[in-house]
Amino acid sequence: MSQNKSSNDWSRRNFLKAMGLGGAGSALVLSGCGDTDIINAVDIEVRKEKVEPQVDPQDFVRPGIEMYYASTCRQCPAGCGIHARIRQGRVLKLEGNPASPVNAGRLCPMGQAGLQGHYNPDRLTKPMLRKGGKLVEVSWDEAMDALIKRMGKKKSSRIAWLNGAVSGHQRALIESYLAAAGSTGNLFVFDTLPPAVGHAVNESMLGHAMPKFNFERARLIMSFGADFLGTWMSPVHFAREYARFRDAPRGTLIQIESKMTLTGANADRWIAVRPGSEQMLAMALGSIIVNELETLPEISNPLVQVLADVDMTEATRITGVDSRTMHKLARLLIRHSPSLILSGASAEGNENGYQTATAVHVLNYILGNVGKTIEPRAKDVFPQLTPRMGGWKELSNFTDGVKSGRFDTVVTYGTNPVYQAPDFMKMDAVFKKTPYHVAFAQFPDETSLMADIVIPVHSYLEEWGTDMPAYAAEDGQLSLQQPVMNPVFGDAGTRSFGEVLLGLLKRLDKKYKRWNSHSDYIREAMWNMRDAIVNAPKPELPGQTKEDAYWQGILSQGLVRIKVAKAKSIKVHLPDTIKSPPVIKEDATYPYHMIPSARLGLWDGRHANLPWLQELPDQLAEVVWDSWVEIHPKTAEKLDVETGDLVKVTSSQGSLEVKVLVFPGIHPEVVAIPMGQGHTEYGRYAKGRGVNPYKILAPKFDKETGELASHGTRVSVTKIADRGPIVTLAHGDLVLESNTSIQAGREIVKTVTAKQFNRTEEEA
Amino acid sequence: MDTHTMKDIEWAKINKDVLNSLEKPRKTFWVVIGVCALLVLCGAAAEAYQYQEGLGVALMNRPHFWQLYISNFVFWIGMSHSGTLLSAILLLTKADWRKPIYRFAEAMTLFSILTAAIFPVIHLGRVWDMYWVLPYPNQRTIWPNFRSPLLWDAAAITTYATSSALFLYIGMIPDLAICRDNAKGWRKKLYTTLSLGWMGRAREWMAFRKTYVLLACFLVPLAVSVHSIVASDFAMSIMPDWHITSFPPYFVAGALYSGCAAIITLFVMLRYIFKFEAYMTTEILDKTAKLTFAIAMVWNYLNLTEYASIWYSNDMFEKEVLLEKFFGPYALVVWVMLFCATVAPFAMAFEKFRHNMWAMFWLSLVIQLGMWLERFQIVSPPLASNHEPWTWNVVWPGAVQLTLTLASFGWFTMLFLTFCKVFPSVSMYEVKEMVFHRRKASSRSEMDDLQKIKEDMIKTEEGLA
Amino acid sequence: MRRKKHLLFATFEDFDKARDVVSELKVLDLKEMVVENIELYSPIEHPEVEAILGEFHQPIQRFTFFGAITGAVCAFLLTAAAAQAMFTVQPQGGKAVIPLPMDIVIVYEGAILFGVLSTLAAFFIYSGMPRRLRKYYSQKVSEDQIGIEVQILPENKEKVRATLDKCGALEIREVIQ
Amino acid sequence: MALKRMLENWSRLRQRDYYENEPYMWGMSIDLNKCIGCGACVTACYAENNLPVVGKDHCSRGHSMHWMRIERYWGEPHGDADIDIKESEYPERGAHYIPMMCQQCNHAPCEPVCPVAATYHSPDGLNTQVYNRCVGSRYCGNNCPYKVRYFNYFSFWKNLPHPLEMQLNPDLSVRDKGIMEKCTFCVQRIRDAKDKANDEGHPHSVKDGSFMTACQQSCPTEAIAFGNLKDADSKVAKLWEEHQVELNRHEQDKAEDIRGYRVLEELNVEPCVMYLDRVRDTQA
Amino acid sequence: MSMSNVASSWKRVKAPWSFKLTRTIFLITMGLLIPVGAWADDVSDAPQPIEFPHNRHASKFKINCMYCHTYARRSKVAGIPPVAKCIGCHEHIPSVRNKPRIKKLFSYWEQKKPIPWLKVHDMPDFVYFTHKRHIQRFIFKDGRPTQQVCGMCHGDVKTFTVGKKVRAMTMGWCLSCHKQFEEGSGSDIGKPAPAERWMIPVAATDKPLMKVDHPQPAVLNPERPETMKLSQIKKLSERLPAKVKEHLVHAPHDCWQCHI
Repeated sequence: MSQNKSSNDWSRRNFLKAMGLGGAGSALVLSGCGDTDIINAVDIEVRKEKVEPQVDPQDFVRPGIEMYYASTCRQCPAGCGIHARIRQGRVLKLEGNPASPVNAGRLCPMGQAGLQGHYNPDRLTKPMLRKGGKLVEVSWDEAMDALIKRMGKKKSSRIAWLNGAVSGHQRALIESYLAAAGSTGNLFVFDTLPPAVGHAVNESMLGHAMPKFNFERARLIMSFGADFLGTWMSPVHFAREYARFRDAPRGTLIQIESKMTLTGANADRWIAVRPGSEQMLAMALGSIIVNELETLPEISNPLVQVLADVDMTEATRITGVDSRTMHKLARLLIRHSPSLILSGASAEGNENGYQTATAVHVLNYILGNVGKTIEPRAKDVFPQLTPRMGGWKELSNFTDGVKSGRFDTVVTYGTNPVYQAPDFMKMDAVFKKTPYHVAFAQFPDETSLMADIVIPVHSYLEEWGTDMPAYAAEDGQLSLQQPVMNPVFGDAGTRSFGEVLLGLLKRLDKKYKRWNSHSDYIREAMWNMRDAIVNAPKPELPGQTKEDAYWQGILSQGLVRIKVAKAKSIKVHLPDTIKSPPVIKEDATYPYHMIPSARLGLWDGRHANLPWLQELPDQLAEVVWDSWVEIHPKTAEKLDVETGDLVKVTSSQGSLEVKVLVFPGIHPEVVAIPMGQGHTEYGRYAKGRGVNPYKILAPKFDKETGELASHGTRVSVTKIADRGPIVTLAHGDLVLESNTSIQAGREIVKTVTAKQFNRTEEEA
Repeated sequence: MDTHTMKDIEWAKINKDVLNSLEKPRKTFWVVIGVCALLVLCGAAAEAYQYQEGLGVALMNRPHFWQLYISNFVFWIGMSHSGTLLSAILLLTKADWRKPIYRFAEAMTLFSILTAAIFPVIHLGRVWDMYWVLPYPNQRTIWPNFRSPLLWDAAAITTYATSSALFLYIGMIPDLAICRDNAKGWRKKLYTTLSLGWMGRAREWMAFRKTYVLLACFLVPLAVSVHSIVASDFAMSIMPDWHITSFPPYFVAGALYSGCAAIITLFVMLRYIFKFEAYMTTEILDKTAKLTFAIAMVWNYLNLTEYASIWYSNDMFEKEVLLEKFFGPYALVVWVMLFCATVAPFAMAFEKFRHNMWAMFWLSLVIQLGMWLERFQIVSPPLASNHEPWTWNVVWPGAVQLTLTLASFGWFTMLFLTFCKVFPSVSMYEVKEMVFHRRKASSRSEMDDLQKIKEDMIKTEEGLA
Repeated sequence: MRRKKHLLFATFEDFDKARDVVSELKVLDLKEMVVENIELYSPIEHPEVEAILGEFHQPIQRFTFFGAITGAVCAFLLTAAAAQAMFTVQPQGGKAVIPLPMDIVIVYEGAILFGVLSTLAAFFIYSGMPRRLRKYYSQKVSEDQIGIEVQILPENKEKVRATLDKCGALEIREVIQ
Repeated sequence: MALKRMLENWSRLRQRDYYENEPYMWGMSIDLNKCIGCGACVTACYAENNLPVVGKDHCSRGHSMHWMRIERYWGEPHGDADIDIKESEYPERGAHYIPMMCQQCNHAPCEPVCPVAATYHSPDGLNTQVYNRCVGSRYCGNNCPYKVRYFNYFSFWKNLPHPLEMQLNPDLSVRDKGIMEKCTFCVQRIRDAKDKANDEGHPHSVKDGSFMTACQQSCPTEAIAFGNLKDADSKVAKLWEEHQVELNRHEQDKAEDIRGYRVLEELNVEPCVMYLDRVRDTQA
Repeated sequence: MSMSNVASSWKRVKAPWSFKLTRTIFLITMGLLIPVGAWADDVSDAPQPIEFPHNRHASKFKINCMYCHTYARRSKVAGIPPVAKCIGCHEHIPSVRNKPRIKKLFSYWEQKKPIPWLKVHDMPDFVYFTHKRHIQRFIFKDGRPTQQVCGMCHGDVKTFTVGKKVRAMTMGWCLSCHKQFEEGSGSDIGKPAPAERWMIPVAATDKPLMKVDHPQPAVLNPERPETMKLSQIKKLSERLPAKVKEHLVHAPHDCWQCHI
C-alpha cells in the first residue's frame, strides 16, 4: 500500500483553488487528493501544490488506477461481504462482494456509510486515562503501561468483558484471553436488535437458533412484525430472498404489526394489531385452521385443546382484527401452501413474547411448513467461531455481577449500554460502580467516556479478522476481514484491537508468543483450517508457496466455506401447551403503547454519527436529522395535535419531548418513536440530537427468557407547543396539510394486481 | 389651475419656472433622496452578503428556483413601459397634453430599465461568470445559447435601454440649450457639452422633428416586443401556468397598467416637490387617469381570459395550480392583488376622484402594489405546486430578497429625482409650442392674418416669376 | 484668400414679424436672397415660416431604413453562426441548425437597435451638430425671441438693414467675418 | 407549402435518429415490484458522486442534494387496483415507493433554456450538465418537470471536516456554490468503461454489464437495470422490448395490461428511464 | 487574486489579434472578475527540491520518457517516478555518487522520505485528462517517436533541467489540436463548422500564452516552428492509416469527455 499522506489544511487549499479558478469559471474543487499522486500541502505564497511520489511502492499500486480489496462489513451483525475501492491508498467506496452468499454484491445504506465511520472526524485518535476524575489524553506508552498493569496479569475470574455481537476469531481471541486471565465465561454479549427471544424459541422447538428460511419456496409469507427488509438480522440477504419471492408466480406477503415497518410498507396486506395481542391472533388463526384443515399433523391433545378453546369474539376484541379478516387470512394460509410464518421484534418484544413466537411456530408446524420453507442447519464445525448475538438478559447478568462486586475490571468493546439501556437499569451508576473500566472504542460514545482508560482502536476497514454472519445464507460460511488501507490516523493515532489483545495474551500465555502480529495469528488460524475448507485455493503462479497461494486466494475471495455434514431434518419439539395470552387492560394514566421503532439506517443508534445516514430519510416518515413521534390521524384528532406540534411522551419511567408526525401506518392506540437519536456524546453529528425512546422504557420482561419487553411500555401524550418546522423531505406532506402525500392525480407510481402481473409475466 | 389660462403663460416665465426647479426644490426633495440613499446602502450590504455566502441566504430552494428577483425584474421592466410608449404614441397622435409630462415619463422609463437590469445579475448563481452570456469569440469556441429566452431578454433590454435613452436625450437637446444659456459654473459646462451647440436654427429644428418622429416609430413596436419577450421567459417553459399563450399581451397590458400608475405617482410627486402647479394641471392628470382606467380594463380582461382558458382547458396540472392560487398557501397574495388591480381602479370612473391629486396619488400606489403582487403570484405559486407532487413546498422570500427589493425602489427614486434636479423635468420648448399653438387656435384673427399672408406670398411669387 | 462674409443678425419678438421680414426680403429680389443665406433662429418649431423659407434636403429616413436592414442581417448572421458553432461543438439532436424562433426575436431587436443608431447619426449629419456657438448668437433666441441672420453683399447692406428696421427688429448686429 | 416542407426537414434533423450511428444510448429500467424503498441507492449515490451532506437546517429549507431520491406516496393514484379496503383507516396495501432521479430526457426541457448551454444532449443520449460552464440562472431547474436538478445554494464542501474529505471521488469534481447539478447516470463510470473497451480493442461496444451505476450496484433487490438501449441484447433493451416501451411515445402501442411506463410521459420529454408497475395482491 | 497579478500575467502574453480582442472584451465586461486560474499556475520559476536534469536523462542518455513516467501509458496520470526507481539505477552509477543532487536523492532514500516535488502541470480540477489515451493513440497506434509525442504538450523536454510549463493548457489550446484531427475524420460531429472557421485563428494557435525562451515544437512535428495550416493538417490526416482515422472519431466532441 502507498503511504497515505493526507492534506492537513484541505479546505484552505481548496479555498485557494476556488479563488484561483473561480474567476476562470470553475468554482469546482477536487477531492482531497488529486489524481496525480498524493498531495500533501500547499504553499500559500507561490500557490504550488506539492506532489509526493511514493518511496518504494508495490508494483500493483498505480496512481490513477483503482484496486479492490475484499473484506467484511461490520456495520451490523449480518456480515455482508464487501469490496473496497482503493485509489492512492485511500478507500473511496464500499461495494458488495459478489462472491458472498449473504449479499451477492449488494450493500445496504449502512454498509455504504461504513466509510464515514472510518473517516469520521470524531474518531478517537489518542488513548485517554482518567486522572483526577476526568479523562485526559496520554501517550500510547503510558496508556499501554496502565493497560498491562490492569489486564496483563492473571486474576481469578475478576475480569468482566461486555461486548457487542461478536463472532469469528475476534470472539475466539476474547474468550481465550478471558480463559488465560482466569475469567472464563465472563464474556457478556449485549446487542439491542438481534431477536433473542426468537432465537430461544427456535432453539427449543426447532433445535437451532437460526434455521434457514426459504422465501423462494414459500407462496405466502405471514410476518408477525418481523422487519426482514429493514432490521431483522440480515436485511440485504432477506431483501434478495424477497426479490426472488416476488418473481412470478408472485408470493403474497402479509405483515401483522402495530407500527408499519419497511417490510409492512411492501406488504400486500398490512394489518394493524394491538401490541401484545399477536399471540392471540396467531392462536385464533391456529384454531380456525385446525377446524378447517382436514388432515392435521400429529399434535398433542392439550395443544389442540388450547387452540380449539380460543374464544373468537374475545380474540377479535383483543386484537382489533375482525373475524372476517381472520378467516380470510386463515383461508389464505391454507390455500397458499407451503407458507412461511415469521415472528419479529414487535411480536416478541412483549411480556408474552416467548409464547407468541411459540404460537407462530406451532402454526408453521400445523401448516406443515417445517422442512419445506423452514430448513434445517448443519452442525457447526467450529462452535467457538459461531456468532454470539447476546441480548438484554446477558446485560442484566453483567450488571448484577458488577453490583455484587464480582469484578474488579470491566472491559467494554463494540457496545454502548449507557446509551442503549433504559433509565431504570441505571447503567451509568453501574459503570461508576465498576472499580476499573477499560474501553476499547472507535468513537467517543457514552459508555467509553465513562471508562478509566480508553484505547482508540482501528475501524473495521483497518483491522484483521474473521467473522460469521448472524444469519448464514449457507452453512459454514466464514468471511474474512482485512485492512483495506493504512490507518487514517497512523499507528500513532489508533491501534488494532486484535494487536493489543494479542499483546496482552502474550503476557498471560506463552504459546501466543509464536505470533508476532495479529495478522500472523489470523493467517495461521486460517492456514490450520485449510483441510476443513471447500476447494481451498492451490498455487497457480510459479514460485508461489502453498501457504501464500492459499492466503492470497482466500483473501481475494473475502470468505471461505467450511465443509459441513449434511443437515439432519428438523425434529419439532412441540410444547404441551401455550399459556393463554395476557388480557390487555385499559390504562387511564398511560393510555397509549409506545413502540421504539428501529430502522435501516441509524439501526439502534450506533450509526447516528454518520452524516449520510442522518441525511437518509426514514423510509416511511421521510424525516431526517431528528426524532419524532408517529401518531395515527384519529388519535391526533383526539389529542388535537398536528404534524410539527411538540408533545410530551410520558411513561412510568420518565418523559420525552418530541415533535409529532401524524402517520397513517400505525395502530390508533400506539405511538412510535424511532430509535437512534438522543445521544449525549458520540461526536458532532449525533450529540444532542433528538430523543432516545429506550430511556423511558418500563421494566417489563419476557416471562420465559427474561429479555426486555421493548414494546410493552405504556405512555401518555400531552401537547406542549404548537406547530414548528419538522424536517421531512416529503415537502408535499406539509404543503397539502393532509399529512399523507398523494399523487394528486398524476400516475407517478402505477399499480397492477398480482393476478394481472402473473398472467403477463408468464406470457413474456 | 385651469387649462385655458395656460395659453397666457409668457415664454420667459416658462423658462424661469422650469429653471428654478433645477435650483431650489422643496425640502421634501432632500428628505426623499436621503431615505433612498439609505435603502440603496442596505441593498448593497445584502448583495455583498449573498455574494459571499451563496444564494441560499435568499431562502430560495428546490423547486422555488426563482422568486422575488425575477418578479422584481418583471415589475421594473413593466414599469419602464408606459413612459416611452405613451410618449411615443401621444407624439405620433399629436396629443399636445403630453408635452408637460413626457419628459419625466421617459426618464422614468430609462431608470426603471436600469433598475430592472440589476436583478438578473443579483439572481445569477455565479455573478462573476456573467459575461459568458455575451456572444464574444473566444478561445473555447463556445457560444451562448440563443435558444434561451434569457438571452432574448438580454438583447431586448440592451436595445430598449439604448433606444429610450437616446429618445430621452434627443428630445431634451433644445431644453439643454436653454439651460446652457442661463446656467453658470459646472452646470454651464455640462449643458454646453450636452446641448452640442444647439442654436434653434431652422435646419436643426427640421432634422430634429424628423429624427424625433422616426425614433418614436421605432419605440412603439420595441416597447411591445420587450415585454412580450420577458413574458416568453415564462411562456416558453413547460411549467403549468407559465406555459400560457396569452402571456405576452397579458404582460404588455400589465406593464402599461403599472407604468401609467407610476406616471401618476411621479406626476403628483414632482408637481409638489418642484412646484409645477402651473404646468401639471388637473386636466392632464384627468386625461392620464382615463388612459390608466382604459388599460386597467384591458388588463383585467386578459387576466380573466387566462383564468377561463385554464379552467376550460381542464388540464390537470394547470387547473391544480389555479386552484392552489386561489385557495392554497398563496391565496392571500392573489386576493389582495385582485382587489388592488381589479377593484380599486374603478374609483377612477368618478371625475371628482380623478381631479383630486392626493387621492389619485394613493390610488396609483395601491395599483402598483397590486401589480407587484401580480408579478409575485405569477412566479411563485406555479413553482409551489408543479408537476411533481413530491417536491411541492411553500417558500416566502427571506430578508435578503426583501431588502434588495426595497433597495431597488430606493435606487430608482434616487436616480429619478437626481435626474429631475439636474435636467429640466418639464420640456420647456414643447410647453412653449403648446402655449403658442393654443393661443393661436384661440384667436380667430390670427388665423385670418395667416391666410392673408399666404395670399400675399402667392402674389409675390407670381411677381418674382 | 476668400472674400469676407457680411452678415446682418436681427432679433424679433414674434413669428409674425419674422414672417414679414422673410417675405419682405424675398420681395427685395436680391440675387443672394436664397434659402441658404437666410438663417432663422427660434425657440420652438415654426412649420409655417419654413413654408415661406423653403425646404432643406434632409433624407434622414433613408439612413433609418438601411440601418434597420443592416441590423437585421447582422443579427441573423450572428445567431446563425452561433447556432452553427454550438451545433458542432455540442451536438444536440432535437435542435435545428438555424432555429427560427430565436432568429425572429434577435433579428427584430437588432433591426431596431441599428435603425435607431443610424437615425441618430443622420440627425447629427444633417443638423450640422455638434458645433460651436456663433459669436453673435443671442441667448434671447432660446427664450422668447426670433433671430434672423442674412448673408448679404456689402453693397446691399443698407437696403436690407432698412427692411429689417421697417419690420421692427429689436436689435440689429452687423457681423463681418 | 414550401415553408411546410422546410419545417419538415428541420424536424427530421431534430429527430433522435440524428444520432443513429452513435453506438450508445444509455437507458434504465426500474422494477417497482422489486423496489422496497430501503435507500441503498441514495447512499450509494452520495458516496459515488461527492454529494454534499447539507445538514438539518438546509434540509428543512429544501436545499438537500440527493440526486437520487425515493418518493413515498400513500394516496392511491387513480387506476389503482385496491377496491375493497379504500375506506380503511390504514394504508393496508403498504406504501408506494419510487426512486426518482434525472430521467435523461431526449427532449429535455432543461436543455434549450440554458443561456450558456451548460446543459445539452450528449451523443450517448445523456442529458449533460457541465459544472464549470454553469452560471446558475436556474432556468433548467424550473423547467424540469421531475424537479431532479439540484442547485448548490452554498459552498457545502466547506463544512466537510478532515478526514472526511479523503473519501471524495477524484473521478469527478466537487461543486461549489452557484452551480446546478443532477444525476449523470454515473458518467465517470461510463467513461471508464469506454476506456477499458478501448483498451480491449472494441471501442464502439461496451459489453453489457461490464459496469454498473452506483445505485444499480447497491440495490439489494436488483430492481434497477441499466445499459445501452442501442445494443439489442442488453438486459435493459430487452426489458424495454418486452414491456413494449418506445423512446418516442407516439411510436409505442402498448397492450393495456402489460407493465412498464415512464413518469409524466404525456409531456413528450422522452425519458430514458422506464418504470415497471408496482404490484399488489388484492386477494389478500 | 490581486489585479496586479492579473496585469503581470497578461503582460507576458504574446497573443494573436483575435485573442487581444477577446481579452479586451473580458476586461471591459468583467473588470475585476478576470479569470486568472489558467495562468496562475505557471511554475517554471518554482524551486524544486532537486534540480532534476531532464536534459541529461532525455537528451544525453536518450532514456525513454516512459521509463520513469511509467504510468503514462496505462493510467490517467504519468506519475512521478518513485524514489526507488531513481535509486535503482543510481546505486549502480558510482561515478556521480558524490554529486550534491545525488547525495540529496540518497538522503531522501535513506530516510525513506518521499521527495516533495512541486507540481508543474496542474490542470484545473474540473478538467479530466488521461495520458493513457493520448500515449496509446500517438505512440502505439501512430508509432510516432515518444519524445515528439510528449513534446506536443510538455515542450522540448530534452532541453530542460527541471520541468517547465511551456504550453498554455487552456481549453482553446486543447481544442486546437483536437479540431485539426477532427478534420480528417468522417464524423460531422466536432468538425469545425463554416461559422466556426473564422474563430480558428483563436482556437488553433499553438503559440503558448507563457513566454518561453527556447524553440517550440509545433502541434504535430517538433521540427517545424509554426502552427500547421488546416490544409496541411488535412493532408497529414489523409496520410494516416485507416484504423487511425477510425480512431479519430473519438477525439472529444462532447464537453462531458473532459468536464465532469
